Amino acid sequence: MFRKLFLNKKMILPAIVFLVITGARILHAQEEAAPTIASNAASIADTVIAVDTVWTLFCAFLVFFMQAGFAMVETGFTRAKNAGNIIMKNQMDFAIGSLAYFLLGFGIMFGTDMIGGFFGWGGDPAQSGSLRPFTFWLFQVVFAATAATIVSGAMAERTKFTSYLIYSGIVSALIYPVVGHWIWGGGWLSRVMGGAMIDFAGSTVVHSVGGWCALAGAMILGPRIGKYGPNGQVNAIPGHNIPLAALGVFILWFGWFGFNPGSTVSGLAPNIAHIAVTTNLAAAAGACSAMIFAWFRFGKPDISMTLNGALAGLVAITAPCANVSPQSAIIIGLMAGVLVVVAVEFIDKVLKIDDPVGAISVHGMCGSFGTMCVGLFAQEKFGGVNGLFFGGGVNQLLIQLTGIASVFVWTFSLAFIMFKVLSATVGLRVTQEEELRGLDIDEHGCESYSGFQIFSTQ
Amino acid sequence: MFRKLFLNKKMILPAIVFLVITGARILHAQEEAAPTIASNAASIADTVIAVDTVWTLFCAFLVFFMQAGFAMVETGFTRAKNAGNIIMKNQMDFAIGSLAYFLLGFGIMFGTDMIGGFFGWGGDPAQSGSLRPFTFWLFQVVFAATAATIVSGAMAERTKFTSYLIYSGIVSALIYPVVGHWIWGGGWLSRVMGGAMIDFAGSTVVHSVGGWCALAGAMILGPRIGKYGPNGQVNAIPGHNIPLAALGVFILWFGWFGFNPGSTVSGLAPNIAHIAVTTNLAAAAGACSAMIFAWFRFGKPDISMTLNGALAGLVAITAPCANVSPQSAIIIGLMAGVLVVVAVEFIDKVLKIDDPVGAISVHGMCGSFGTMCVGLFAQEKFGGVNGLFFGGGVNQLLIQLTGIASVFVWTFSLAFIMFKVLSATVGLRVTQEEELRGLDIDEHGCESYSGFQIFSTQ
Amino acid sequence: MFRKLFLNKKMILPAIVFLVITGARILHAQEEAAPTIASNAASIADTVIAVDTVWTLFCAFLVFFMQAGFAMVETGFTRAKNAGNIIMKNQMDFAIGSLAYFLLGFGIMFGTDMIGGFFGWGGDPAQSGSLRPFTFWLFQVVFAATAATIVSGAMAERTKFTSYLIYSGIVSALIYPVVGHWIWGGGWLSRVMGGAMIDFAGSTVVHSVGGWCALAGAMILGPRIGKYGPNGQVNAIPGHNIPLAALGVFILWFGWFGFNPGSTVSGLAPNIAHIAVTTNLAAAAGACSAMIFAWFRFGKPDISMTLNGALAGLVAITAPCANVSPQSAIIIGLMAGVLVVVAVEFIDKVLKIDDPVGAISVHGMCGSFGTMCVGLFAQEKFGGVNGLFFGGGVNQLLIQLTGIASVFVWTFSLAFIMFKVLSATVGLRVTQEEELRGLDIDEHGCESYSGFQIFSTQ
Amino acid sequence: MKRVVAYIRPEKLPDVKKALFEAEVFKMSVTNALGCGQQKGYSTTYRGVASEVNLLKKIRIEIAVNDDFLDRTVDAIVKGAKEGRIGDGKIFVSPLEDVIRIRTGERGPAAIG
Amino acid sequence: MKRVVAYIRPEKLPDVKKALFEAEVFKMSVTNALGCGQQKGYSTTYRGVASEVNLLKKIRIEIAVNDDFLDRTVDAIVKGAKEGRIGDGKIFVSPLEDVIRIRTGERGPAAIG
Amino acid sequence: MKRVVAYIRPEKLPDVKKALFEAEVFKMSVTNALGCGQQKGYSTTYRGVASEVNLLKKIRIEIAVNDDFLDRTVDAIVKGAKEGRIGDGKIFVSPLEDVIRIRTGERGPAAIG
Ligand SMILES: Nc1ncnc2c1ncn2[C@@H]1O[C@H](COP(=O)(O)OP(=O)(O)O)[C@@H](O)[C@H]1O
Ligand SMILES: Nc1ncnc2c1ncn2[C@@H]1O[C@H](COP(=O)(O)OP(=O)(O)O)[C@@H](O)[C@H]1O
Ligand SMILES: Nc1ncnc2c1ncn2[C@@H]1O[C@H](COP(=O)(O)OP(=O)(O)O)[C@@H](O)[C@H]1O
Repeated sequence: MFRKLFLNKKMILPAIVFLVITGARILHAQEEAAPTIASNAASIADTVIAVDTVWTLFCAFLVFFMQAGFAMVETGFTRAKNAGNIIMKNQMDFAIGSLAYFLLGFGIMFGTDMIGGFFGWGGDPAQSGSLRPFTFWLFQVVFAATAATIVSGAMAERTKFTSYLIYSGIVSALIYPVVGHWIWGGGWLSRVMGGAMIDFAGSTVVHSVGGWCALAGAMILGPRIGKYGPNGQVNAIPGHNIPLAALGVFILWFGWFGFNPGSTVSGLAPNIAHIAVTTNLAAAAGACSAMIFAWFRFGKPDISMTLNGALAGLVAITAPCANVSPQSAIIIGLMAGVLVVVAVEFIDKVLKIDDPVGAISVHGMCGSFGTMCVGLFAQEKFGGVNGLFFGGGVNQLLIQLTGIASVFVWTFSLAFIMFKVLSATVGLRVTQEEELRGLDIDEHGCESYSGFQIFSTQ
Repeated sequence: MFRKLFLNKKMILPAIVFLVITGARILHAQEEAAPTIASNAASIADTVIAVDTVWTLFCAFLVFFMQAGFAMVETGFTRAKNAGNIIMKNQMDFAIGSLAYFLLGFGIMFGTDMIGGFFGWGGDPAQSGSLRPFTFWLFQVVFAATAATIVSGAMAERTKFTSYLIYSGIVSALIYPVVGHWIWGGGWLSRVMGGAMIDFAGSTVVHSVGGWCALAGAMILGPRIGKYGPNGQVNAIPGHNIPLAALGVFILWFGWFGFNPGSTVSGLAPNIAHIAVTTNLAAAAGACSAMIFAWFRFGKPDISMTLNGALAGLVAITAPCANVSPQSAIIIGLMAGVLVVVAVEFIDKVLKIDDPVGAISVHGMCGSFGTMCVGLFAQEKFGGVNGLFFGGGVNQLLIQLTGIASVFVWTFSLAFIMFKVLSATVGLRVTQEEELRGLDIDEHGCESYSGFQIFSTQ
Repeated sequence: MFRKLFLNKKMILPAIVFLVITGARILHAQEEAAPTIASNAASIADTVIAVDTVWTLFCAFLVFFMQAGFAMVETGFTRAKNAGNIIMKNQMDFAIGSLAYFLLGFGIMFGTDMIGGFFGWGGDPAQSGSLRPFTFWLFQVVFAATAATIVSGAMAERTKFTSYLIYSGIVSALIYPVVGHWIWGGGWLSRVMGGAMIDFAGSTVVHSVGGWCALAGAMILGPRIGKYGPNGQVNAIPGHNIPLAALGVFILWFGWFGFNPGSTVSGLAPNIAHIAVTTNLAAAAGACSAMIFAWFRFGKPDISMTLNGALAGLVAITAPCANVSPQSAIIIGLMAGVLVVVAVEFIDKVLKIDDPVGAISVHGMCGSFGTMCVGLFAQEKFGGVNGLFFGGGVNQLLIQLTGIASVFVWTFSLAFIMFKVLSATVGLRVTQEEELRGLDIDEHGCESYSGFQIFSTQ
Repeated sequence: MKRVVAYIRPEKLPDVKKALFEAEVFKMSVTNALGCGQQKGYSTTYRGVASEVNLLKKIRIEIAVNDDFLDRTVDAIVKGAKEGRIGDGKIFVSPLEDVIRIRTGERGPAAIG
Repeated sequence: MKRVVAYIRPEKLPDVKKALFEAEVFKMSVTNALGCGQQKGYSTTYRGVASEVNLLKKIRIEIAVNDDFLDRTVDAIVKGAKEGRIGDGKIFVSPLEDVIRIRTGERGPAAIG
Repeated sequence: MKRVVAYIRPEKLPDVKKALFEAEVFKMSVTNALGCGQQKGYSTTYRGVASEVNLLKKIRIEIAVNDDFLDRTVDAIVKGAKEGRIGDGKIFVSPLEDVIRIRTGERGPAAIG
């Protein structure tokens, strides 16, 4: 449309209408003989909004692309016979989540505050602060979808497709938006104990919400057939496509450059590069420490643990990314990398909860850990408060812990009830026969790798 | 080059020459003591151009990346023995298309109007309106390549490689640019029946051109061996890598955020986020409705149909994305999702045209459908006219239908003649032996999955 | 954080602190009654910095994503039994490289010049010229990581994991930064023979450094078992996943749009689109000429050579991208495409150096070739000097050749010593048994394609 | 009882199955195999290096039959698999001493079907 | 000596291996196969086209045993593989004339284990 | 006629093929298999959980030969496959009653080559 503008001056294009209404000031400044101080100021303001909008949109696009990353990680870490099913779940939770968040979720998250900060009501998706209409919604919907999609990995290879679809709608329309309202939408956690919980880009809001839903789901579902032996021994069920999983991790890392720096919702924010750097260093550190720690624990540098380590660093830095120094980011990443290995083993071997991709450890545990780190490593000079290690005392830490705990209670309880109800009604788990044969055949009537010889002894 | 600028002040860099010539106003504003209103206005104008250029380039990069999406979708939906061949076709149509569109296509599309709007001549690729030189060409070439690459999917698994290369050049140098001229380059469809055809980002210009070429090609080629039984029964030839196909769809969806919002060719356009949101909602709705409709029709939620559904939503919203409300986008997406399932069945079972990836249905049918929707759902308040459903009468609808029909006639006829000529000269189809053994071995002397055991019973 | 700003005006957010300190001018301009010429100029300057920062960051993200491209290309072109290992190497060289370049490398590359331009010392990663703090570091680290990751492909399928980790640290902390200092950090090659070496985006700095390290490594390692027969015959060891390799090439091509145009480090640079276009055309031309030349040489259009051809074009245009015309870019690409095929054959069949992915040819040879092309094809009107073909005489060509040669000597020598030392201490190569069984099992205790039937006769 | 093993062209599997079903042989086991015989292979070039591939994809069918079914089984395979060109394949017949149906424990000729 | 070939359900392989180990049969070779028998397959729809899949994934186990090991081998396989449902599989026993251990050149019954 | 089945190390396939060609045995069928024998497997850890893999990749070669070719076939396989280490594999020889060339319908010893 616009592209023709300069090629065919005679044409009166609908696009021009827009320009006349809102974009005109700039053109005027260019075309007319006498710009004034005021017209310049107006043009500048308009340009600033454009830069903020362009930045926010691009970051939103990158965050959208994380859906592909999750899909690849989850597919790669599970078995070939369920590959199509997990792909479908990843695509559909975004599709359903988009619609649910448009129709309901956004309103709850950013609407007028109700019942003392508990939830919002009536937010309009077009409402975008000083950004262009709908910019903010797009940025938010990709976050909501991230929270939703985390769960599919933990519940992979045994969950009924229909139940998963229902779950997707509920989490995007209700569970996530309420937490979002508490912390980002002006709810009670944004004004608590004389301060505000700091969760810059969503270690808690997004990741731990996903992680705790995953925990509830995986607990209620029970382990995959063959995961735990009759005498309690733990069996490995290796993923079928490590290169695909690694591609997924690279895509996620790439997308995280939208996730964290984009959470400024402003290209003029002076700290966007700072955030990108803390994000990158934490991921790098997480990969290193997870690799080394796994090497030490299991004798070999485990690939899937190292990949998880990078994600652990990313999840952990998500809350503190704007408030800590790059050096602190490295430390946070290093700790997250170790934590994720410990957490995976603990959940798998002690709790005996079967989480095929480590979603609970990566997103739930490391998300909470990262949120806590704000209370430890934050430095006032980056624009917030000082954390415990920088002389700020324990107040912020307590706020953070309050936030972590409340989000856990809300999310886990609701998710638990939801999955129990689904289990009792639609049914949450496929039959044993279907699980053995693979969900691709029974749920979707197809094979994901038609023609390939695949050993399916598990 | 530039990066050294601030590190080594003494160096005289070639880059500086640029700055002096065109970028200087800004630096002046900063360095000199006395900015004036005029210098400020000039700096603002320069910044605005930069923002528009940055936006357009990034969107162009995303659209480029769609090539990877198409390659993955088409590879995933066909058989392993032809995977390398389809990859090659996807890479080479972009490579050849880039050169052909540089040397010829752009000139035809955006050059001076000839014979009353039928084609253009002499457009210079550097010419970029108010954008920086070459910006516009880059944005256009990735669109041209999209149109070209659509065809490879429909003609997959049996087309001679040489013929495909020739086809690529012709479509990028001639068939596509002419249509582009009609609608975007100031040709006759941009001033017809007292109005202008509205095809904001190319449901018709790009997608249906690709779709109708695909239709002509698939018709002339005939079905793959084994696709239709001797008594007319229809056989399924499943794709070999659903996760790869799904990755492709995610990449395409991601790239579409460049395709549609980028078509403003301006980061200051106030509706870029609006467009991103209509795009996203239509895709989500298309996936949902295709899944539900396929579930209902075939008893199971078919994965490949659902993936096609998302693409159908994206293709359909491409024309109306800037002129309709998000709510209308959802409706358009829902309808496109159903349409694509019906169309795939119709083309496969009734017309008995073998289109392995559904390109004709997704791009041809849904592209035309989406273009028509402008005439139904457009709303004046978004900057264009009112469509039929919003009180605007049938005029715009008739313009749209005229456009759809003329593009069909032009594209299908030319493509038909081209493929017939290719068929009679170079030969369009590989031998039966080659087709059975796979095009990878016979056309390229290689195997795509060396070492993997692959059953090749089809 | 910022996102709440406009939703809950009462909240005092940490973010505001930032705004007050640095971003305030803009807001003031909007909110206050009387903007002045000076306040407008300040706002413009701030916006310009923001645009440059946003541009540079996005390009950096794209370059980061090239890591995924390298990982996929290298995985696809090697055997299934080593897929996890190569993935690990690609991930870990980025992780370790990030930390090493943060702690040491950046300081050497961009610090105060020492010993007459040989290396730098003490550069601070936050230092970013006129960009926001840390922007420049992020852009640089992804370049450093590109150089590092090139090597893994050439040394694939037989290198000990531990040694590779050590190598990664050394190249990112020392070998690369020194070269970077010479050419980009104000070192001796930036003021030599009355001019400066021109390597706009790093054909030499990045690619040939990677290529020459790869050469040293592959020479010392020796060929894979079975690559050369007892009587010197050359055997093919086909890659296991061509679609993945092709995806990698598409990702690299996509990332290159950040690599080259982003090297302006400025969104206001008037030539960003020009650079994107030369980049694209050279890649397209490289793919075409490599395909045609391989067709002619080997009788069939070899897929992996064509993919290499596109990369060859990209590598070759990286140095001259800003200084040559699009037409010259096509010629450079065409030559690079032929060169890469010749080089691959030469290295493989004459030198008998086993480079599974062609890294030495693509990055070392074509990188040097492209750097030389600046001396031939540069045109003053694009902001630099005139090359030989445009009447500028041989001076620039000689400077370029001096640069190419010095970088070769430095890089190859250091890498040679380093790999020799590693070989004598930690050991550079896995045992024959491990190599036969695959590095995935022996180095990482896992299989990359669990369940798939894979023939491992090599 | 006999064990019949046939190596056929992959793309002939549907036809062979159909021919077997028509001959009322409903049970079989199929594996994929690489075969080397009179049929010339093909040559590939990977990155400029040529290599001869003379192991071609084949399908291996294994069928246990009672003696009275032997001929029609062999005939059915021939009917389904024959193209008259080199590479059509071979059928091997060898003695089978016992068959056990795992589900029921049945043994001998009764268990075969 | 006998050659025992069994087709079993893939997911039963671990159980069968365990049962064989308990019966002191430590050697075997395993291939995957597609089987067609009494067990009904399943139907898939791909892009709206239905197709019947009646070749189901099976595991083929091949074990060479000395005559005195035959019964316990067969029993162990049955024990490990039996679910009592259609599709459990079959065991085929045929004569084996000679065995050669490649490493040592040993022949006959001594080479089998 | 005899049916010779050999299980060998995958990486020995080219050598075995060469040895067979030298012994003028040009026909064979190859499958991949997993073997379990004296050769110890390896252990993997996936996400912290160790597991023993004792099914190792092997190549299965099946050759039908006339009686007078038996010895040189066996010798050629041994020659090509022997490394002298555990895991070298086994050769099994069993009777073959009939061979049919699908292309021509030829039967018996004449059809084998
Ligand atoms: N003596 C044999 N032993 C084992 N397999 C054989 C033998 N002869 C043929 N085959 C198998 O049969 C396939 C077809 O054999 P070939 O000689 O090419 O065909 P034809 O018998 O039609 O001339 C071979 O690829 C191989 O798998
Ligand atoms: N006569 C036979 N020849 C070859 N394979 C057979 C034969 N009968 C059964 N099989 C194999 O055994 C598998 C199980 O057979 P099926 O008849 O389904 O089970 P059951 O014997 O328990 O009824 C089949 O899928 C096939 O692989
Ligand atoms: N009795 C047997 N039955 C079936 N396959 C066997 C038997 N013995 C050995 N094999 C096959 O031969 C391979 C090598 O056997 P192994 O005992 O490890 O070697 P070696 O004979 O050199 O000691 C095994 O992996 C298995 O595939």
